[in-house]
Amino acid sequence: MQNNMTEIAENPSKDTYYSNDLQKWGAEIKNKDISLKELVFNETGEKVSLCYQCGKCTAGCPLSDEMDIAPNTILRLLQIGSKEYDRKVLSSYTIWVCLSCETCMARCPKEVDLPAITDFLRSESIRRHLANRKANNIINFHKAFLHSIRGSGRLYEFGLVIGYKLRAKNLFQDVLLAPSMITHGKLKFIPAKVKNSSQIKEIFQKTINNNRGGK
Amino acid sequence: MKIGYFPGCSLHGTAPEYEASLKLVAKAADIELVEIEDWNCCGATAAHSMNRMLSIALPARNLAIAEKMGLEEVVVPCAACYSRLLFALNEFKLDEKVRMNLQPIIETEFKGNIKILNVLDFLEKYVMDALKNKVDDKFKKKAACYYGCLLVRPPKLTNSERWDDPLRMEAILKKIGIDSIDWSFKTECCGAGLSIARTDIVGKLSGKIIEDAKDRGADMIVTACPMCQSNLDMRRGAINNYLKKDNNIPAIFITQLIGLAFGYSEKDMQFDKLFVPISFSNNNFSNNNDNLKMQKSKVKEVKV
Amino acid sequence: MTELQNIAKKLFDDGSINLLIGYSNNENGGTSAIFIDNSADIDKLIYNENCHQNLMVYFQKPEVKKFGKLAFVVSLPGLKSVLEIASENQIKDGDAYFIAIDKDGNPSLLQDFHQIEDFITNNQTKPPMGLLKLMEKINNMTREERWQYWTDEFSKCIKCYACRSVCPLCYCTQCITDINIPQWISTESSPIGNLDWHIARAMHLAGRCIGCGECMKACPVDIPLALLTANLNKSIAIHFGDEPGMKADYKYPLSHYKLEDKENFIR
Amino acid sequence: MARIGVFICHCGENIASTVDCGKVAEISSKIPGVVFSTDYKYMCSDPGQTLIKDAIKKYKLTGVVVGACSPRMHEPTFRKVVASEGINPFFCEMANIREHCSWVHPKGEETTQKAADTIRILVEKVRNNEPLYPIKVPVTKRALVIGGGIAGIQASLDIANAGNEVILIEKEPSIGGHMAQLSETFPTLDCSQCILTPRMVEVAQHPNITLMSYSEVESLEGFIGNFKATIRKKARFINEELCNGCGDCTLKCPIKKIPDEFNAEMGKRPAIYVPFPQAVPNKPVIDKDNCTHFKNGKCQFCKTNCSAGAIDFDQQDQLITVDVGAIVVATGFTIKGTDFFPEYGYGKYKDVVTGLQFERLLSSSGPTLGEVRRPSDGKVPKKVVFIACAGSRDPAKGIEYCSKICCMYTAKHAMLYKHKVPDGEADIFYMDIRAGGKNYEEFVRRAVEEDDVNYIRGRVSKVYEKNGKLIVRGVDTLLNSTPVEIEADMVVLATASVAHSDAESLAQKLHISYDSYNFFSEAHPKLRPVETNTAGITLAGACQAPKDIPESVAQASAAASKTIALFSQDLLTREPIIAVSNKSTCVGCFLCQSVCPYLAIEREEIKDRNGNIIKTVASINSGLCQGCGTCVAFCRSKSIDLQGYTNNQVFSEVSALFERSEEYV
Repeated sequence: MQNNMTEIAENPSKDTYYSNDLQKWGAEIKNKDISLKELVFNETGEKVSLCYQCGKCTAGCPLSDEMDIAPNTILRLLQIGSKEYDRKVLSSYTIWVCLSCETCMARCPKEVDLPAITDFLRSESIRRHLANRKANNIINFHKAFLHSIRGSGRLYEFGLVIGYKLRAKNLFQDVLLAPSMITHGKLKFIPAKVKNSSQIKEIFQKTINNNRGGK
Repeated sequence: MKIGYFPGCSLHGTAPEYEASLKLVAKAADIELVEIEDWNCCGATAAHSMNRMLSIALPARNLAIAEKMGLEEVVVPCAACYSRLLFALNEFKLDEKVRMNLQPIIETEFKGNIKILNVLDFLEKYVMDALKNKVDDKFKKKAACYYGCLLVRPPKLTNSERWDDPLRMEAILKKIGIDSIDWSFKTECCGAGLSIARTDIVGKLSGKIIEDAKDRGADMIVTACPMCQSNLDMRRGAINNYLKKDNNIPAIFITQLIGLAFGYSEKDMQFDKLFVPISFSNNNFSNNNDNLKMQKSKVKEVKV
Repeated sequence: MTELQNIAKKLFDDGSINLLIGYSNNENGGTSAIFIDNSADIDKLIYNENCHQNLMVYFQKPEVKKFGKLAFVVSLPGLKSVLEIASENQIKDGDAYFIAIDKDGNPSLLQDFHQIEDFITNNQTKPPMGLLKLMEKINNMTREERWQYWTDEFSKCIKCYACRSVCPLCYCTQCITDINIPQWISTESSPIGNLDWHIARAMHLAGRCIGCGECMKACPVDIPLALLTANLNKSIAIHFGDEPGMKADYKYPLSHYKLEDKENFIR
Repeated sequence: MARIGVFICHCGENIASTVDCGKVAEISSKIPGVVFSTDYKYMCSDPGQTLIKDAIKKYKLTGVVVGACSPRMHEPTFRKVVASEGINPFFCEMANIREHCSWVHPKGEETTQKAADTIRILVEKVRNNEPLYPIKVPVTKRALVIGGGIAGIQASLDIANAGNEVILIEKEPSIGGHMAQLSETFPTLDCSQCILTPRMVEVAQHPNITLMSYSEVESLEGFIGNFKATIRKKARFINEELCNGCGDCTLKCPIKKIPDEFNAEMGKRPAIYVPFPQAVPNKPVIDKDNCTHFKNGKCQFCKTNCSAGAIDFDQQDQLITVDVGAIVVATGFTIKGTDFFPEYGYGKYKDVVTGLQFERLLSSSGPTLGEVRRPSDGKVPKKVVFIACAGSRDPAKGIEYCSKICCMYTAKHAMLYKHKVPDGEADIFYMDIRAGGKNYEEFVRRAVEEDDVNYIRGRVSKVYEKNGKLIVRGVDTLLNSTPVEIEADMVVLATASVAHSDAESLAQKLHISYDSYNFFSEAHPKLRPVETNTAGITLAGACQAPKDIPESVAQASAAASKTIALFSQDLLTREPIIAVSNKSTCVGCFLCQSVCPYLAIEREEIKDRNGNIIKTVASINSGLCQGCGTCVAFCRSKSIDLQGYTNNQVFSEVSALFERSEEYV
């Protein structure tokens, strides 16, 4: 278990749990003629051609200076639709550091739903084993989070933090916050559980394994 | 009057004061909050980052249970949960594929008739009227109303009219005699989604928010989301680290203030749960030295 | 003397009217219209639940008009048709007296359109349940089933034009079906000719029909004709929110544009 | 018995490459009544026309069907041909086998068959045609120009200088429009008022022009050459004949703090005011809503101080009806507010202004007498950020189209600012620069190269205040999409140009069409760009779409020339395609009257020999009727017929469609 965890921590794309539908979609992915923008359209209904590159998304993005590719450039790369650029998009750090704060979408004069596109790009990035290594922490956190609710149906913060630390191999971050959280009654050691936990597991089973991630 | 209630993990975890204050406020307004039976986590950012259908199915199970319980409305105090539940409901209504596939996944019948209220909707609809004549001099403090992202965005989903400069919280606070400042960071992101994985980002984003509120003379930041509140309240280490100075401006839940207006004590409202202390019992903030010291020492330690 | 006869007598006595159209018993044990031109015949005047014919149909007949001062015994549908033809410039305030019968069978004398409007507002009745049920049944049919239903119904039509004759709103001196250059509607009772006629009739009454149901009662082969116009009225009310026969200055929704009219219903 | 000739045109290859014209002629020859049928390469050419004339003579034709292009194109040509042979021109019909067949269908048997069907239909129509004679109507040689901006002024002067009367109405107290508000104009930087005011004075003094300021169109009836317009002359509470324009009243008014419309609400004005010093007419107006006298009757300062005794508090709106022959609509545009852009802080921060407000700050007649000073504290801004497309090209929150003038005026603003504040900095956020006009591109380059204006390609996401500065958060998409934060002293929004809020109701009053943005529609985007679909009404300036000054002036002159051409005739010839009512079968329900868009249906009382009214029937005014046929469709008793398209003709056309028999094909 620990070994597996470590290996995945180093390269989350190798995590078969979130990409075991690869076989199912393998045929389609092999079909190199479908460009990422067409996939984006099929899966999210969003047309990247609507974007006229005004840059308002990037201008409003609270994290644009953390990103390796600016949000409007992501759309531009998708618009061009070459294999090289598609790969560049999927292996960008941008799609992972995005906070889903929806500012880009709310400000966009053409109402391009960039957050929805980003959500899809994330799952596609994992599916194609292209996720940016710099994003390992973020991906590990998401996985730890889902792992936590897959198990108990609800978020168990303490467990989440421990699980994440194991994945991220960064045991000491936040440890300083924990004692004061405990004294303020904000961290519990015993997980709250959903009674019908098998149903939650079913939901995970049926969605993660049967769905591409988009629409 | 009975209304459904979806606490979400935060209110049972990091934000017990939010739950306690909301429940007492509801009680004061003669509303019974009925917790959705056996509810599960909404999936949060993690679910929609990884799998869309999962991000719909998890909230939909809760909504389906609420419907089954005969509830017509459900209050979702956590803005993040609110957004996810609303998203799931909306996708269910608009996307035929979702409608067809959802039932077998959640194994519960779901019609999509339920109404979802965020905490501001709830306060406006059921509490505002009961707040008449609750103006109190002790509230002579300036509030910076902080909405964050998901109460207002995406505007099409939340139906918010003034999503870039909302005034709803201000209007509610006005009812209990609290004046609010006009500021620029009402709906900026606090960075909650990366709270654990990129604490430095949280420090920066939340730092800017706290700085502006402070600069414009706010005495406190009022929130309506446990994620926002916990970032602004608990992440002072990272925030002060970014701002390169200490800040003691508290971040409090709107329900805690309204609870006080209804006559509950600060203990009832669990003011002790706040990392950065605040008190309305005298005219000054109780600048608890111990607490400040703790904040400072933490800053140092994190720097190492 | 009944109250009704009293009112009629007074009208004759003070010279207000020359002709009164009302109901009397006929030889077959039923009721039919009676044309009274002097007070001597007033004792034949009756009113009971069998008196359903909409007597306003006689208003535009030249033989009636030549009498000049008129009075009509009318119940709710009759009064609605008065307002409807008023909105179509066929009757002016003061052209006739109306002895209105309320839902309890009590008569009262109405002289102007305002009184009629008030009477109608105060005496609203619901359409018969049977009719509504049938309408709902037909509306729930698929388009094909509906087509079949009406094709079957219309196949019974013998083109007697009784529906036209009893309708107070069919007052054209030249009916579309009487025109032969060009021959819009074929005169024989063929399937296509029948369909032509009933569609033309329904469309001409859309948004105007006041729902007296006389067409249906007069039909010798029992085609539920009133359903067509009732349903068209319903559509018009949904889109434009207006109902015929309620106001004398009714603006026919299909010919009057209002700024708030929906324009997106045509798809 | 009809003797009909059928002439099928190849239109070069246009028809012949898709339709077998010879076969169509052959099929047509078999239609009963057709005595001659042929095809020819160019029927509209001289030899083609001769061919028709010869056939009419030789075969004694009584009617002609030409299968060719759209009747819009050549119906007059062929009707003239037929008329020259002594046949009533309305016995000539055109079957459009080009637009309706060859251009829209592939080559093939079915297309040929459709062409043949089209011919057969028209043959049936001609068989039922009746002779019609053109209608002559007189022309009132007086024009109504609506709107006294630069377009309306230009059109009025042009029409008046040609010797015609003009009534110019303007809804504001003075003519001049937006141009009077501008500081200097691109690309020459000459002073807007200096070039405009002489024209305004010329209007006021022109013997042929009647100027009605503070007036609006109430309603319009009639048709080309014969309009009847009702104008509401709003009460200005000043006796204009007595007023000598001394301006004492405006100085004495105790109310002084009303936002000044002329200065785009940057300055203040009294309740009795002249909009600007060069106003024409130079007569004040009382703003009733803000006047103390009208509020509580307690003040009459203006009246007591008026030496001319011109103040008249009892003045009422007047309705004036005028007969005019043509109308030029030049109502201009307005600026879309920026309330829908809360992220730019307009209304919240005083130093975020619109382009028009900045224009007033630059203008020597403006509230700062031409010095650029920020509204909040009167300081000279050292850094100004201009945001282009603040509303335009933004389907989500603003408007979809490009407002066209903003690129140029923003360049001008930045340039003028730099001239006035040489040590200041000007940044312009833009998406594209649209400078397609004479010397426009050069002008923009001048701003960049000579005046050091900094263009940043990218959109601004948010403007907020911090420490007394406006922080403009944008992006530079030419620098790898780097976020940019500029600390500005002032922000100028190039807001969108939109139609007036009352444009839709004016269009409905005038019976002209308008587009989804409420701009008035031209009759044809290429070939009839100044005419509306309603004959006799033309458009000038930005009421049609955003336009700059040269374009507005050019269009105004074009509209004027259309009007002058109309006025050069004494009588107008109209096609007799009008509705007629059958008074014997009409029952007088007047449904037709309520649907007639031209108000052409009147009530006529039919009387017996003794003068008693038997009935009231519909009667159609042949001058007003435009032959649209709406009344025909509405008449239940079929008592109205449209000449040239009678029920019988249309019925026989439709019937002919069902009569395609094997032997023809």
